[in-house]
Amino acid sequence: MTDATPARQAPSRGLLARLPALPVSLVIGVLLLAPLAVAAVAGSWLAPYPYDEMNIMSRLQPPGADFWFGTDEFGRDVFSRTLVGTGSSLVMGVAATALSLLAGVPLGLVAGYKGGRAGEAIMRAMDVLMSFPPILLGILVLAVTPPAQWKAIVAIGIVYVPQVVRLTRAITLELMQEEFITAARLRGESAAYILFHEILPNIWPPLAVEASLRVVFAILLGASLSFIGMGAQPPSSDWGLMISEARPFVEQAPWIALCPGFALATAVIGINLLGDGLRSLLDPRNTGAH
Amino acid sequence: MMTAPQARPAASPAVAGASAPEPAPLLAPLPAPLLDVRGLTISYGNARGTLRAASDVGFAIRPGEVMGLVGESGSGKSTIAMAILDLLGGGGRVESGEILFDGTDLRKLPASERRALRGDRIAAVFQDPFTSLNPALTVGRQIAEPLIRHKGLSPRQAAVRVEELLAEVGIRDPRRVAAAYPHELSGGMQQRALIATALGCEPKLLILDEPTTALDVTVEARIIELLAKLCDSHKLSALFVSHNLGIVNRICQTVTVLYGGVVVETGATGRVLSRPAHPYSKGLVAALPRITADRRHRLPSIPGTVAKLSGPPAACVFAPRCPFADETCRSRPQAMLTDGDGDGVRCWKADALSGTPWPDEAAAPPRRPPTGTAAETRSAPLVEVDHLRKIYGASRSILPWLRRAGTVAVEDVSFTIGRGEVVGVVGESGSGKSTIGRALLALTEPSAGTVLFDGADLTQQVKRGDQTLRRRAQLVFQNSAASLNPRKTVGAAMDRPLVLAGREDAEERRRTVAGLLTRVGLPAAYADRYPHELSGGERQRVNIARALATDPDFVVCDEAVSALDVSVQANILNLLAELRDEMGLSYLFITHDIAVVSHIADRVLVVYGGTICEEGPIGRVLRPPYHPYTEALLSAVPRLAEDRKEAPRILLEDAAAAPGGRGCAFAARCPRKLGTVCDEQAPPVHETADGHRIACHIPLATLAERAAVFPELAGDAPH
Amino acid sequence: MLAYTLTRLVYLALVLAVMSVLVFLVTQAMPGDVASMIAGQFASKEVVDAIAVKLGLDQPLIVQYGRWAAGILRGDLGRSLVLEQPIAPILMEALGRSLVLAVVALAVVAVVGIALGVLAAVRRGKLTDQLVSGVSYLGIAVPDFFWAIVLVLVFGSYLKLLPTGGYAPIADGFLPWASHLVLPVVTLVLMLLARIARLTRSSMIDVLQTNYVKFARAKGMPESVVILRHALKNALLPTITVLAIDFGLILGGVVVIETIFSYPGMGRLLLFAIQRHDLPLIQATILIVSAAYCLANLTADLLYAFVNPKIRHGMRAS
Amino acid sequence: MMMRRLVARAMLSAILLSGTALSVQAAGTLKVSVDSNLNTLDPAKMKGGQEYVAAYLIFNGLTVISHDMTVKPDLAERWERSDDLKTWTFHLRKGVKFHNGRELEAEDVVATIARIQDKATGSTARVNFEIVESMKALDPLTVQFQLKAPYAGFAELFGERQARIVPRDAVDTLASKPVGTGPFEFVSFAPGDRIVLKRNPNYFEPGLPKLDEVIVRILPESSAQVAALTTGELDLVWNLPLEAIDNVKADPKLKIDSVPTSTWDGVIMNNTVKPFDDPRVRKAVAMALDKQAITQIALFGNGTPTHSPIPPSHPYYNKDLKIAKGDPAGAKKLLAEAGYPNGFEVTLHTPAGRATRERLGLAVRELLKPAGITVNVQRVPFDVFLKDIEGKAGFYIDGFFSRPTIDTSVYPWYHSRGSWNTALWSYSNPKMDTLLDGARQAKSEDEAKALYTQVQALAVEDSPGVIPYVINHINGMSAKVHGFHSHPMMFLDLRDVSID
Repeated sequence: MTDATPARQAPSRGLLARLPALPVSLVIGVLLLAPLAVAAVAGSWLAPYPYDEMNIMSRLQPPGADFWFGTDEFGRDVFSRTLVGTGSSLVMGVAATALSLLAGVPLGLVAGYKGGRAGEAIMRAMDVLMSFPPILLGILVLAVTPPAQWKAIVAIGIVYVPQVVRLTRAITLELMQEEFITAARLRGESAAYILFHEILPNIWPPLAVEASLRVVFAILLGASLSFIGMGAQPPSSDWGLMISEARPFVEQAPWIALCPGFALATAVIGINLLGDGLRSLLDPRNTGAH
Repeated sequence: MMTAPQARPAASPAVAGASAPEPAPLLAPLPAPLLDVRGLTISYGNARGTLRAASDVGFAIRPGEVMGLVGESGSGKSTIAMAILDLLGGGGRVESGEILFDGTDLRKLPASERRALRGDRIAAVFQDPFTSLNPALTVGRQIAEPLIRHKGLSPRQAAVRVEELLAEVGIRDPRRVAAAYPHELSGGMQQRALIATALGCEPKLLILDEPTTALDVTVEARIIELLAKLCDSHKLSALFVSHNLGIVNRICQTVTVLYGGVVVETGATGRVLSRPAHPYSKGLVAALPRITADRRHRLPSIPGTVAKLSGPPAACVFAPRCPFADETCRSRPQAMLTDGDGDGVRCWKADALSGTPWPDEAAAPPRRPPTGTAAETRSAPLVEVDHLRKIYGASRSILPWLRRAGTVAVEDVSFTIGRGEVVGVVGESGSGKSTIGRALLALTEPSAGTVLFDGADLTQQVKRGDQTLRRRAQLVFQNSAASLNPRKTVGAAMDRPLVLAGREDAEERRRTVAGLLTRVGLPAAYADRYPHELSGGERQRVNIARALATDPDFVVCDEAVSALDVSVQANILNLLAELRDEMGLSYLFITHDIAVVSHIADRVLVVYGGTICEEGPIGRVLRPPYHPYTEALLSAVPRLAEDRKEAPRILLEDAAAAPGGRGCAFAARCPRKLGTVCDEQAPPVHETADGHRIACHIPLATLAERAAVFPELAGDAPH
Repeated sequence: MLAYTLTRLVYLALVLAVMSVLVFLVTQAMPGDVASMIAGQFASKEVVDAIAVKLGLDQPLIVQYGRWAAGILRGDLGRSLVLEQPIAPILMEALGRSLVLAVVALAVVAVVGIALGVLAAVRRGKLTDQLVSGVSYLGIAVPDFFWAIVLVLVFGSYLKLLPTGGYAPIADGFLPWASHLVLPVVTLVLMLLARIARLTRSSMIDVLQTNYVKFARAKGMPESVVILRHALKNALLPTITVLAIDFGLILGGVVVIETIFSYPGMGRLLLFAIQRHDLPLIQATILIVSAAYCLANLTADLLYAFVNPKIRHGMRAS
Repeated sequence: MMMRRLVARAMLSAILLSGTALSVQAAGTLKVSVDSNLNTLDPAKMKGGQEYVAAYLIFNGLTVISHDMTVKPDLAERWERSDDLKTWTFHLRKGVKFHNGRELEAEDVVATIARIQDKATGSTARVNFEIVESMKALDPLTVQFQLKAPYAGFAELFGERQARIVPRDAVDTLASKPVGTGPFEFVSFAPGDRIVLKRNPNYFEPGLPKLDEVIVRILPESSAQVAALTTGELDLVWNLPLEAIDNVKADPKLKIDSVPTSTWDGVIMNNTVKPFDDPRVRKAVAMALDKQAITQIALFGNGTPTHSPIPPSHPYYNKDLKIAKGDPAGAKKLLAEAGYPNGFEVTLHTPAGRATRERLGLAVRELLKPAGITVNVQRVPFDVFLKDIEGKAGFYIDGFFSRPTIDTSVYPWYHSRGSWNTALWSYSNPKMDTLLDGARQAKSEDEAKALYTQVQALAVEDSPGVIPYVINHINGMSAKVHGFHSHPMMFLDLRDVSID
């Protein structure tokens, strides 16, 4: 054998050995997200104060030794609130994305694989959904019932279903042209096998990248919905809600808005980098960012 | 201006001693080379290491000379062309060497001056006309650009010149074409437009990088003819990069053979192709399937895969695959041995091997007598295709402007395939040959007509969910990479058909997979590998092994060897022939390459515009009487034999086929068209006793009067 | 091109028809009702019922929908129950103001975003590229409302340079009009710029690797011609699409930004309608917003087709 | 006579202004902001404070509640009441013209009130005029009302916000093109953006208004309001957001003006819904709430703790009652008595977008925690709040504007047949009914004061809900604005205002 065939990567070689080859953006992304993940899980234990404890004597305190990031108009510790709010804000994005994937991937697979009337019907339904601007669709869904965070999650999930369906369908259609799918049909595989064993494993890498970016949009949309009062409800310390509530005090006490704002930006940058890293990890041929 | 070199410059000082010490006395002073490349070394670097695309490459092109630069994929031939143009991309870098153009080293010029030369003194035509023209600009504007830029023409003057140029490259309606966008033109027209662009500023040197590879054979023939004419009339020098020895033979005076980024042989085209000196050249020429060769013979092939270097060669680059190699070859790099005629070979054994042909592999087992005799085929056909018709894209929308009749891909095709018979389907792109293959496998539902497999309607069975019959008909694809799921190991891919066949014992299945791999000539350990870890030829073997796993009777090979290099292609063809003989398989062998089909097929269908225009045993089809299309097709095939160079060729118009009309599909391009009868009436089928059928309005007797395209085959069919 | 346009228009009409039913049903499903909203806190049941009868809210849904849809087909968007005015002029005014915002913001985004994207693609991997990428990240990462607040803080509260809310009609003079637009526009630009720059960059990189760009270089064209004439025209196709969609988005109201800057555009009109439970206004607003969004999408596709000769000629709907 | 004087004045002003027309025009424009969009400009249908701002600029009532909370003549220059307090006769001012040029007539008054009485109009003032048995125009300038029952405060009812007198021939277009008799004429309304008004040259109070033009801008964001005020883009911020007061105070170019009101927010407990049907539970909640702290949290101190809608600034205020200081221990004990030794969990609804009430809700949540009551705060859009929460839910935050009289401030909420009682907390105590009915017919201030003192004590004892404070009405303005006084009813009175 000459060296024409690429060196084999033994499956036994662990992730650790490949670490130096990990994309920089992935590493930075993970580094940014790790503390947030910790905060999301253990925020209420780590927080120096309960997130909802009011203290009238120390309201609107600037950042200092007692309150690292100051206090809000109720004298609640902004740092503790931001910390505890991590869960709410991240869950919003992750859960909504998971929801949109859960609904969108099967629909996209069916639309791409079956085509015909069913596929057409699915795509036309998605067209209608996509004819609403995303936040409007969110508002519309939420306007039907009193706001609650889980409803915001459902709403955001619904908002992003069409995109997931479209992407899944597009990849499926592309894969359907691939000859290994033809080969599977030729040896008499069932539709289910082809969908789940031949197509799905090839869909998930682009879907994973897409999902990581979706999470970003979902977090931001969630924050936006909380911001206009249709997402998380007080006294929750969801970041979007915190920023919204901080608006009237932005001049006297900018820290109330800035702290969750920075946290949000960190999360979004982290996930973005993670997504970019994931992309280059999963597709070594990739060159330009999209 | 430098003076004419006395000899091919020594490739490197260390090797100088090995070359001929004194050049042969010159009878007439050779003109100074227009392009003189010396010691060119190019490498590509990325995070995973460096790859040497060219090592110490040297050659020269004299004024008015067309030099062929040949080699298989990965040999570095295109890289060298790009380096001359200073258009290396993707991390490519010229490490060392000189590129002397008209005596000036281009590498020493500032970028702006090199740019000024490009398109003016040195022009280029690239491989893929479909992507080389900017889709957003009119063709005329793109041709005019260099005229305005380099010659200072006004846009109005340029427009006039553009029409002249288009006319010169054989475009009949220059004004319309100049105003058109690229997608409105056929591939041949696009390539002509690119050639017109290249000619615009009257360059001295043309760089032609596989200029016809993406085109159909008949179109290719016309473009080559045009290029040859232009080089002659404009006294152009050209560097002609190609993998196709036949074309090189037709257009080039000299040829340089590359292997692994190293020049292994150079010399006059006729000499190199008829009497190759380097073992690699010998192998390359030997492995080419020939229309006129004895079909029972195994094709000689070159074992192994193409070398890729990461540094200066430490031994003969070809040694690992060379049947003549010994310890010396493997221990030191080879020097270029040159003689005064400009011939050179990089093999110290060249003289000793002179006259020694590329070795045949172990004497091929005598081929089982073909079962495809007419009588036998009709008695028990495996596949019966009856009035098959397929229309794509028909639409019955409620919106009147969306209703479409659709495009006819296959129009009323009937034929049979006998058991153990190999039927070739030859046609150009868009002829419907792949659709026929897919319909046979029930991968696409016929719009009309039936396909019977072993007497049963396969399409209906599959529709009912019965897959048993289908497993007996398999497919080997063109794109060996796309036909394997990248996320499954070879073993897993081959295991599935066995599972589906109800074989429950995993260990037994594993043994079967190992057996199949061995059968196609791969180590059983390959079962654990992923497709991207294999080379193209290996992947194609896996594809074949997988197709065999269902224990089929019938395999459709859809351009199964087209994407492979010549040396690998021979391997696969041999394998397919062996399997047919051992397992009694029937093949439908779909290809655009007549040489390949003539090598393997018993019977051939020549398709054009979705219809069969000629059908018969291969020996019959290759001899007159010909269908006019077959005749043109055969005459267009580029071949090695030198005596064919001046033979009359039948050149077809570029016009795209318009199938689906009432008359003969070929009427629009037919050089022997009788008149409106061809346009308006379906041609009658002339049939002879041995199963040779021709669909043409021209009487059989008249057709039979034509001279044979391959006189060496003259006489009656051997079987 | 004509057939394609016609087909798309038919689709658009269908989508809007389906959407109108959907919007109507969803608004009906909303809690709270107009009659009690109008009757207010003192109202007894009879009062609420009386108002409901007066407004025709007691009729079967299908009748209400039919009346509403017929009105829209006649170009009558109905009357706002709360504002007691015909909806059309109110909506058109808000749409006009959203249009101003969309045009100005997108003009800036298009010019700056494309320039940055091209620059980054041409200088790929160099400092400029990394700088543009970094700035892009900031734009994407920080939510629009956060930018808005920071801008209010800096330019309104501290520097006191610019008005932080409201809208001044152009009749008040150019300067007041323009100054009121600055902050919302800057926020929108920050929000959209990154995406446009990144998109342009990546499609530019793709195009720069095509054969026709290589061929243009082989013709000896200088880099400026290669980039501006050969590459940019093709690289802009996806960017144009996204710009048109963004246009539709802004036209449809950027609720959050309009809220923060008290900008009386479509977004706030919709929020107002939802909060006041003004069903006809909600329905009309959503319908118009969605129609605008769909039209922008359609325009994007048509524009794409128009710029791309391959589709312009012999186009078919797909 | 009148006509000639007006013409003369108009000519005079024209001459005076001609030289400096431009600068005067500019100086005479007051830009004022309100914090929320206006739904309607039809006074009968108005419900929000920002709408009342427009009502008082464009319209007049028969009477007006003056800055000292007493009733004064407005369109009616005088009125008489019969001794049984059931027949009321109002005499209209002569020569008052609507903005459309038509003169005000008694029939307009009749039409206005009839319209408010019509259920289909949906006016919140309808209940006020249920007491009217009949009415008629005796002559073009005299209108007489016959009441079903004696009612001493009838004249004050015409100072109520919705009871603006409108021209009977222009009622259909009031919502978008209001025509009134007020100091300013309507020019244009861009929903969500602004209302433009111009000086009414025929206004009946001589020399008023002083301003030429008023632009009411709708700016919901408090930071935008304050920023606009600082940059001079606004001259006056009506109902200045509480959190912005310090900023305005700190700016030498700005000033604030504040007045105590009887506008209140309340923690409403539905007396028919468990567990609040038990007075001990309600009492426990009241005990646990520290009203001083709540005033700090919700109002940043810009209000006064109170017992009932009667504000501490009012002479009838019961000074003997103590303001609750917050006694979670006592509350716990009471809860245990009521059968909740471990407290309970309850959802507290707050209307979304009312910052003060949202803060009140969160304060209640915190203050009830030590008493063992777990409160989940749920924000509800205002329309849902009106339909599904108010009067139906068990526990929520609500709030009400100042009413023109003590009777209208208290009776509807505390009388068992009071219009608000059933729609709020369904409180019923015969003793309270007797006290309130008595106060309505009180012949003297002292008698009334005595009765209302008892009413307050009973309200605290029964605690149908907790009224923690009355709010100060605060306006922020540029130092260039002169002659502005905040009105305890939160009206925007711009008649005397001028600007440099």
